[in-house]
Formats: sequence, C-alpha cells, structure tokens
Amino acid sequence: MLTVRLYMLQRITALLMAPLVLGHLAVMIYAIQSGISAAEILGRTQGSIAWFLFYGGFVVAVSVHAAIGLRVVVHETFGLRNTLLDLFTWAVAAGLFLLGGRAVMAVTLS
Amino acid sequence: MTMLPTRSIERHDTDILILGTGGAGMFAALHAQQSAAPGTKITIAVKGLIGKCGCTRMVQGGYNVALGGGDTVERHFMDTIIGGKWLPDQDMAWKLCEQAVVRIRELENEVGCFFDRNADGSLHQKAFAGQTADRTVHKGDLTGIEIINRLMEQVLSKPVEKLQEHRAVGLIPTKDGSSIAGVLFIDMRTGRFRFVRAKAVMMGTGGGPTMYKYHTPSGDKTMDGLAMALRVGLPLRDMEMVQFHPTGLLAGDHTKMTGTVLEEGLRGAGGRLLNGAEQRFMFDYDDLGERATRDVVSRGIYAEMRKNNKSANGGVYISMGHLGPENVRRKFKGMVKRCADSGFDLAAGLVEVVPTAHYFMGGVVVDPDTRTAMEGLYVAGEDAGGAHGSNRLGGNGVANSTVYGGVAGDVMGVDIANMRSLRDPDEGVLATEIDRAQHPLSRPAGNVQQLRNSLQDIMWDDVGVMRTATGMKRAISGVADIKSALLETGVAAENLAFNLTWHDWLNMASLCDVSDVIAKAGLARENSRGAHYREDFPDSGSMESSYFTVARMQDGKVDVAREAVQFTIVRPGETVLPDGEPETLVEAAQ
Amino acid sequence: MLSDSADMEVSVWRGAGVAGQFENFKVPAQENQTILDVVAWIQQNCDPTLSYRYACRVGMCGSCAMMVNGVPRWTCRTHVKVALQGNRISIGPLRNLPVIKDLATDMDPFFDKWISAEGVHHPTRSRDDAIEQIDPEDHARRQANEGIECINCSVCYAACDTVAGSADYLGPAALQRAWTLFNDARDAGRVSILEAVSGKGGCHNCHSQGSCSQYCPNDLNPMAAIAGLKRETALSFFKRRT
Amino acid sequence: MIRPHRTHALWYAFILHRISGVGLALFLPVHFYTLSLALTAPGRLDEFFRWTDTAAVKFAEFGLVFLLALHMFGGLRLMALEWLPWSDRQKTLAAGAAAISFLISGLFLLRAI
Ligand SMILES: Cc1cc2nc3c(=O)[nH]c(=O)nc-3n(C[C@H](O)[C@H](O)[C@H](O)COP(=O)(O)OP(=O)(O)OC[C@H]3O[C@@H](n4cnc5c(N)ncnc54)[C@H](O)[C@@H]3O)c2cc1C
Ligand code: HEM
Ligand code: SF4
Ligand code: F3S
Ligand code: FES
Repeated sequence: MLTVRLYMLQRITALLMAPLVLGHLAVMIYAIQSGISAAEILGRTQGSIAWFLFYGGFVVAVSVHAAIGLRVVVHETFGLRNTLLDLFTWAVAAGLFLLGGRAVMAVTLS
Repeated sequence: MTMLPTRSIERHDTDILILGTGGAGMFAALHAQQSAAPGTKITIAVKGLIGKCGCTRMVQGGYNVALGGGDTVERHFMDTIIGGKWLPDQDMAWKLCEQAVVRIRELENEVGCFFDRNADGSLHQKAFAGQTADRTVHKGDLTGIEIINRLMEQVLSKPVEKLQEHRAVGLIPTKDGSSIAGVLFIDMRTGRFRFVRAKAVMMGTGGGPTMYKYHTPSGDKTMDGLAMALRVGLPLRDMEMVQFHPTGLLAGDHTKMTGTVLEEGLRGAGGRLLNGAEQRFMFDYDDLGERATRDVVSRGIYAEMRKNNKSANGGVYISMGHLGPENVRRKFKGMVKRCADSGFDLAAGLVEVVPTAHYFMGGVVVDPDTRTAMEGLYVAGEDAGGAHGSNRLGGNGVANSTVYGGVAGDVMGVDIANMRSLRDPDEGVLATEIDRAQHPLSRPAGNVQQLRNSLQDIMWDDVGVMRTATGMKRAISGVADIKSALLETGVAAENLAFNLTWHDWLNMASLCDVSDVIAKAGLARENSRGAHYREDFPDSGSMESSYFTVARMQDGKVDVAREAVQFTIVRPGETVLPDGEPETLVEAAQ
Repeated sequence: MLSDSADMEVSVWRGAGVAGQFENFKVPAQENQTILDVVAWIQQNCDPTLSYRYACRVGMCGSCAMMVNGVPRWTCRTHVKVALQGNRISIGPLRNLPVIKDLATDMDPFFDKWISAEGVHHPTRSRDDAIEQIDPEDHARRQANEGIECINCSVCYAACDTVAGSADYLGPAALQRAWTLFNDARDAGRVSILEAVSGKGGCHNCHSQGSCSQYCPNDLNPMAAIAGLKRETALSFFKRRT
Repeated sequence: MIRPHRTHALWYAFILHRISGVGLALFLPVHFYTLSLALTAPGRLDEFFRWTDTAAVKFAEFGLVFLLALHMFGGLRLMALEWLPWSDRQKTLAAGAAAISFLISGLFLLRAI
C-alpha cells in the first residue's frame, strides 16, 4: 500500500535522518563516557537553536518515516487497508510528533 | 453414471470462436478484432492456459521470412516447394512466403516481439538446413517464447472472451451437416460440458504427432482437432507425413524429458553422432554426414539403431566435447543447462539422442483463405494441411501458423458481416458427442497410460522413420486392438473436476483415430517422399505425376484417395527465380 | 545415487480452494526423473484424480511450477535428486495463487497484474512500416534484454512475501515486464508504464527481499528491474514537480 | 520456524531491517517520554539514568543502538540499491551493512562500560 508519494516521503525522511542519527550516535558515544546525567544533557542543549533544529528535524522526519513504515508492516501483517490504514498512519505520525515535540521542547527550550 | 440429457448442459453464444492459443489461434483473435464489425463478440477457448500450451511457444530456431539482402519471396517459395518434394499446395505455399513478410513486421512493430539484431541494427537472419538464403529470424534459441508471450499480452489486454482449460471435444454441425453450428467443450476445471454456438469457428489446435514413443510437442497436443474434423467427415490430406527431428533427448522411459528436442544447431556447429561403439556413422549414410537434412539424419540414426549399434538407452550419442567444452557451454547455454538438469553433460560428455516425432505436415484440406468444406469452419496452423507438402522446412512452421491464423481472423470478420443469426446445432450429433466423451465414465476403471505406451510403441516401430506395407498393416490392426481396449477401459467418475485421467482417455481416443489414418495414408503412398520413407518403395516416383493423399471418414470407415498435385505456379524442373540467380546465397553452404 | 528400486516418500497437497491436506504416496525412484514425472506417476498409477498442470515439459511454457519442499520450482526441469530431502519430498500448489484443485492453481491474478502493469507493447509503428533499426549494444536495449526471457511461470510471484501480504502488489514478473518495455526504444508507453507502476500496488511496495531473483529458474533478476523502476519513478517524481 | 523459501541472505537482510524498524518505532515513544521528563521532573530523569547504569540495561541499550545502526545502514543499502546503478553484490552489501552496525554498536558498548 505504498504509492510513489509515500515512498518518496519515506526515503527522503530516511536520508534526512541518516546524518542526524550519526551525529546523535557520535555525541552519545562521546557523552556516555562521563556518565549521563540530566544536568549534563540539559547543559549542552538548553537554549541552543542548533540543537532545537537538530532534534526538531529528527522528530519531524521520524514521525513521517516511522508512520509510513508501520503502515506497511500493519498492512502486510494484519491486512488493514484503505481508510483504516490511513487513520492508523496519521495516528502514528501524530503520536510520534507530539511525544517527540514535547521531548525536544524539554531538552532545548528553557 | 447416467447419460446427461443435452438440454442440461451449459450453453453459451458468441460470434467468432477460436480454438487454441498457438500462433494460429492468437493471430486469429487479434485479426478478427481488427476486421470484424464493432461489437462482434470474440471468444478464444483453449485446452490449457492462454499462451502457455501448444508448440508455438516451443519454437527454438526461428521464423522464415524473405526480407531482402538478395533473398526474395520467390526464393523462399522455391525452397518450400523443393523441400516439400513438390507436394505442397502451391497457392498456400506462395501466400505463406508472401504474407510472412507482413506478419514479421506486424510481430515486431505492433505485437512488440524483439528479434535478434545485427551489429548495424538490422534483423539477424540465419539459414536452417534446406534453405538457400539466410532467412530465419529468431530471438536466440527461444524464439517461440518471445512470439507467444507478446501475443498473449495482446490477447489478454483485448476484450476477447477467454475460456481457459476448455477442451474442445466435438465440432457440432447444423442438421443438414453443411455448416458448423458450434463446438462442444468440457470445462476441465469443473468437468462440465459447455456448448458454444458461433457464426464462425477457427480451429487451431496444432495437430501434434504425440502418438509416437519419442515426440517433441507439448503434452496438451493430442490431435484432437484432426480427430474432430475426421468425425464430421472433413477431408484430411498428407496424413502420412510425420516429420522426425533427428536429435531428441533420450533420458529413459521414466521421464517426460525424453523426446524433447536438442537443437539442430548442435549438428550445424560440428556436433558428432556416435553409435553404441562410440564410432561416427553418419558418413555411411550421406556425404554431408551429420549436416544432412533432418529426414536423412533421422533415417541414418534409425538404421544404426536397428543394426543394434545402440547406446545404453537404445539410441545413439551426440558428442560436442571436441569443439571445446567452454565454447559449447557459451554457445549453447540453454541446451547445456537443460541437459544438465536431466543429468547429462552436453559440453564435455556424451548425451543420448534418438529421432523424435516433431511436426505433422498433414491436416484438414483448406483453401488459401483457410476455409474448409464445412461452411463457417476455418482451419489454420499445424491443423491445416497443404502448405508444406511432404516436409516442412525448419522455420516455416511458425510462419505458417501466424500467417494463416491472421488470414483466418481477417476472413472470418468479413464472412460473418452479413450473418444475422447463429445456426442451430444438430442435437443428435451433440448428444452423440456427449456420449462419446462420457463413454469411459460408465466402465470399470483401468490404466489408460499403459494403452498409450502400447500405441506409442506400435507407431514408432511400424509407422515411424522407415515404413513397410507389412509393418503398417500390423500397425492398423494393432491400433484397432488398442482402440477396442480403450473402449473397455473406464475412468472413475466420482470427481470430474480437473480430472486428468479422463482427459488422458480422451487424448488416447483422438490419438488412436488419427494413428489409424496415418497408417492408412502411409499404405496408400507407394513411394518415398520427404518425411515418408517406404523401405518397400524407396523411390520418390515421378515428380510430374505427384499426388497427395486425402483421407475421409464415412460411416465410421476411413478411405484414402490420391489426388494429383496441381502445379499452379511452377512445374517440377522449373523455377520462378529469374535466370542466372545463384542456386544458393548461403555462404556456409558446401 | 538412487537405486532404481527404492521407494521415495512423497507427500502431495490434495484439496480444492483453501481446504486440503497432504497425502502420502510411495513412488519408485528412477535414475532420470523430474518432480513432474513423480507427480504424473502418482496420477497414472496411484490416484487418477490427482490434478496438476504442465505442457511443454522442457522449461518453456511456465505452467508446471509448484512448491517443492516449500520452495517454488519449475517441476519439469527439477531433477528429483536436487529436491530429495533424505527420502522425502513434499509437493504443493504454487503459493500466492488461488488453488483450483490439488496442484493446479488459478494463474489469472498473475496475468491480470501483468496487464495492469502495462505489460503489453505500445506500438510506435505498424505492419506497413519497416522494422526499426536497433543497436543491440545500446545500454537501454541491453537492460531490456535482461528480462526478456521470462516464461511467466510465477515462481518469483510465489516466492515473494510482499505478494503474500499485499493483495494489490503487482509482483516481480509483471514489474520486470514493465521495466523491459520501459527500456524498449520501440515502445510508446513510457509515461503510462511509470504511472501504472506507481499506484497502490506498484513497484514501491517491493522490499528487495530478493526471493524473486533467488528462485527464478531462468536466472533473471526481477529485483534489479524493480529497482530500475523505483529509480525512474523517483526521477520523474522530481521532474514532474519542477 | 523460517519457511524454506526465506532461507537466503537478502531475505534475512529484509527481516532484520523490518524488525529493527518496528523495534525502533516501539522504543522511540519511550525514549521521547523519558526525555520529556526533563521538563516536568528532572529528578526522575536522573533516577532513570542511574537505572541505566546496570549491566542488564546497558546490554539492552547496546541492542537499541545496534538496531538503530543496523536499520540505518540497512536503509542506506536499500536506497543505494534502488537509486544507484545496479550492483550484483547485494549480498555483500547486506552483510557489510550488518557488520558496520555491529562495529558501531560494539564501540558504543565498549565506551559505555
Ligand atoms: C520443440 C519444437 C520446436 C519447434 N521449432 C520450430 C522452429 O524453430 N521454427 C518453426 O517454424 N517451427 C517450429 N516448430 C513447429 C511450430 O511450433 C508449429 O508449427 C506451430 O507453432 C504450430 O502452431 P499452431 O498455432 O498451429 O499450434 P500450437 O502452437 O501447437 O497451438 C495449439 C493450441 O491448441 C490447443 N488445443 C489442442 N487441443 C485442443 C482442444 N481439444 N481444445 C482446445 N484447445 C486445444 C493447444 O492447447 C494449443 O493452445 C517447433 C515445434 C516444436 C514442438
Ligand atoms: C536513520 C536513518 C534511517 C534510515 C536510513 C531508514 C531507512 C528506511 C528505509 C529505506 C525503509 C524502507 C524499507 C522497505 O521498504 O523495505 C525503512 C523502513 C522503516 N523504518 Fe526506517 N530508516 C531510518 C530510521 C528509522 C527510525 C529511527 C525508525 C523508527 C522510529 C524507523 C522505522 C522504520 C520502520 C517501522 C520501517 C518499516 C519496515 C518495513 O517496511 O519492513 N526508521 N527505513
Ligand atoms: S521472472 Fe523468472 S520466476 Fe518470474 S515468472 Fe519470469 S521466469 Fe518465472
Ligand atoms: S521477492 Fe518480492 S519484495 Fe521485491 S525483490 Fe522480489 S519482489
Ligand atoms: S511444463 Fe512447461 S515449464 Fe514445465
């Protein structure tokens, strides 16, 4: 149940996420050595527009990407189709976006 | 099992009904679509799946057509007549050669086939044995797949009604017997009868000499069409003419792979035939050795087998190794793989081969417009006799089925234009045909396959590569015995859906009927021409007074008559080629 | 090596539609024997009502494919030796197609999709025109040649889990045909082909599982063809928007 | 049991990509939730991080990073397959993608200990 539009969206968001994920992994590997703490994370990220864009971009991309991804899985495994499938897709996208958005706010805004 | 009243069978109407989806059937459907008035209903019915049965799909070598470069329709025509030993119906042979030119353009440009090209982008053509020009258009050595797949797509995408796995069991005439009213089928998937009325019917069920122990055609071809034509009293010509291909794979009795073709090109490329003692023998029979024509090589192999110089499974060997295994593997990739699948190493080892019944030149008498003696019935392709005479040139088979299938489509569309209504069938004949098909269902079940094996042995031994009067008479009574045994052999009737054993029985019935005609026509021809070789009459007879055989069934009895060949275009000893034309344009020719 | 007298244990799927079960038969082993020969032997000697389909018996018609030990194969060209597990073989109808009876499936959905993928030549010339000169070494022509020997046996279709999960998915063979036509210089249907393979059941559903290419008996590579379609549709996706 | 027709490298690559994708999609909401605790209850976030110091949880985290790396490199492989000129070395690429993911997540784990 993928049309060329959904396909392109999924691929473009994937391409977008790749550098973001690499960046995130690098930071984590670096950060984890000193042991993670809330303060340490927040100290780095809060108030930084760059980090806001970094994580914000990721949240937007991943909401779209994972929603389309799960759509496919749900269609192929459970046979969900048409309106129900669209509803599911939107719900996943919205859920991830809201949760993710809140998290980004939490870590980057002060 | 109680007999089925004819009124309880399913009935169905159409305008144009086509039997078979080989080159003939598919082209008939496409051309009928183009020629018939809008709104004409066209139905195509087939024993298997559309495009996935029949022999057109199995064509390897290619398609004969004169496309210039020195080659002409006249030259193609002369090769066809000489190859057919002056027996072909000349008007049919001419139309075949002439229309092939149009048909090949249609196949490339409209149907979408892609044939092999030369480096400069033009069509690549090669020469089969017996041709005086590089004439054969091909797609590697899988030409038939390309032709039929493309035709299949065309037909599937058109508003043509499709009756798949519908086996025709009887042509049903009108009460006065002069015209066709429709065709009786078994819907194989359900086992139910269906009678389809049509204004015009084209039969293209492709003959198929599968009553021989070794044979090449696909499993669905069992002479049903010719047996049906025989039953409605239509004349059949050249019925003794069975073409054997010299190199069929011999892999033992337990596999259907046995009998399938190892391509001609192997011998052309220098492949050697070896007898049981692994000695070359073809030069004992012909100066050209392995490169002689199909009939000559088949007889050479058969003679060697009869001298008991046989390979392990009773044939001879083909050996390619001396050409370099790597070279062979590259050049004949498909063949090498195919042999490997059945456990043989074609590239380096020895592969057992045996002559194998390949093509049936005989068929229903038709005119060059595919019309038969029965109004409304048209026959094209391997079911129709006449175009090839006593021998078919490699590459003329598929040209014939595509050309004449198309002709039938054109003619039918026009012929039915003024027909107001469908014809009513002779309900008596319909009932008889239903009874005939149901006959085994009321007998105790037996082993049909055993009977088929016996029939195949008889035909191979006595009406095969070399024939004698004694042998053929023996065969006629042998076939009759098998037919009687068949009539006593039943098929369990509890589940008729997709019941292959029932269809095996019906196949056998057709094969017995036509085998009988082949042997009788063989007896009637007291000379040796092309594919027909009489050890008791090895001479070819005078070309000037050439005759062809015509077999007919009347009141259950088959009579064979001789009719003089009409040299309507060219007489023996003459040619239609301009003066001074070289005998052959093929450089490789010796 | 098999000895001629040993019996093989063969379980064969019996049933019509969705209902059915495996039934066991003992079949004598022979030196030269294909899976199709085994099936035919059972029909001719044990159970005359066993249904299956074949025609050419040499790997040209693509009507004999079945699941052999859970893997789709052309049975007329599969030697028993290749498939035998111990002394057993299981033979079932081709996956992903409706079963008519026993081993015979209804292939119509496969061909319907072939046509829906615009798998039919779109002419640029007629029988009155000369045959087009085509450079056989041209890049596009070589791409077209890659997939041209498909015998529409549906083995790839049966191997693909995406087909199993997504009823609309056109499947590897149909898409490969579309790609072949797309690369055919003589075909006028490039736009409609891309359109046809971009819909709900189009090429974008393929997950590159590769089972199609893994099992294609003719060593064709539908996966590569589908990738080609994805690339071209992606390109035209941007083009259309700019 | 894995059905017979699935037993080849590219199908394994597919199923790993799918499992990792779904795994990530299930994990991500949890991840987002814990991070948003920073907003509402920073204390509990630290509590959470302390919890993550235990070996078992370290291992689980390694799994997650592995999944992420696996999915990403697998995804990049797919896009290369789809958009770059065809390569007959798909199996090698699939194996390579898995290997790189393993390396990265291994590095992550080593560093974490
Ligand atoms: C292995 C092989 C290789 C060949 N190579 C060449 C070659 O290189 N060049 C060449 O020119 N010729 C070749 N030929 C010959 C060529 O294939 C035939 O001459 C030609 O294809 C016949 O076409 P057709 O349409 O008459 O019959 P076919 O293509 O055989 O079609 C017959 C159709 O009728 C159907 N049918 C049969 N009985 C019934 C029934 N009772 N009810 C309904 N439908 C029925 C069949 O299922 C099939 O669909 C070869 C033949 C074989 C066997
Ligand atoms: C980091 C970069 C990422 C890349 C390059 C990437 C790439 C891809 C690609 C190409 C697909 C399509 C696979 C197919 O069609 O078979 C896909 C599917 C999927 N992705 Fe991602 N992805 C990334 C991150 C993520 C993340 C973070 C998540 C989870 C939140 C995720 C969840 C999914 C899911 C659930 C699927 C569907 C799986 C399937 O169809 O089998 N992806 N991904
Ligand atoms: S691509 Fe291969 S497996 Fe698929 S239908 Fe064609 S020949 Fe069969
Ligand atoms: S198996 Fe199916 S998922 Fe794609 S690569 Fe082949 S079509
Ligand atoms: S019977 Fe034709 S491919 Fe097997």
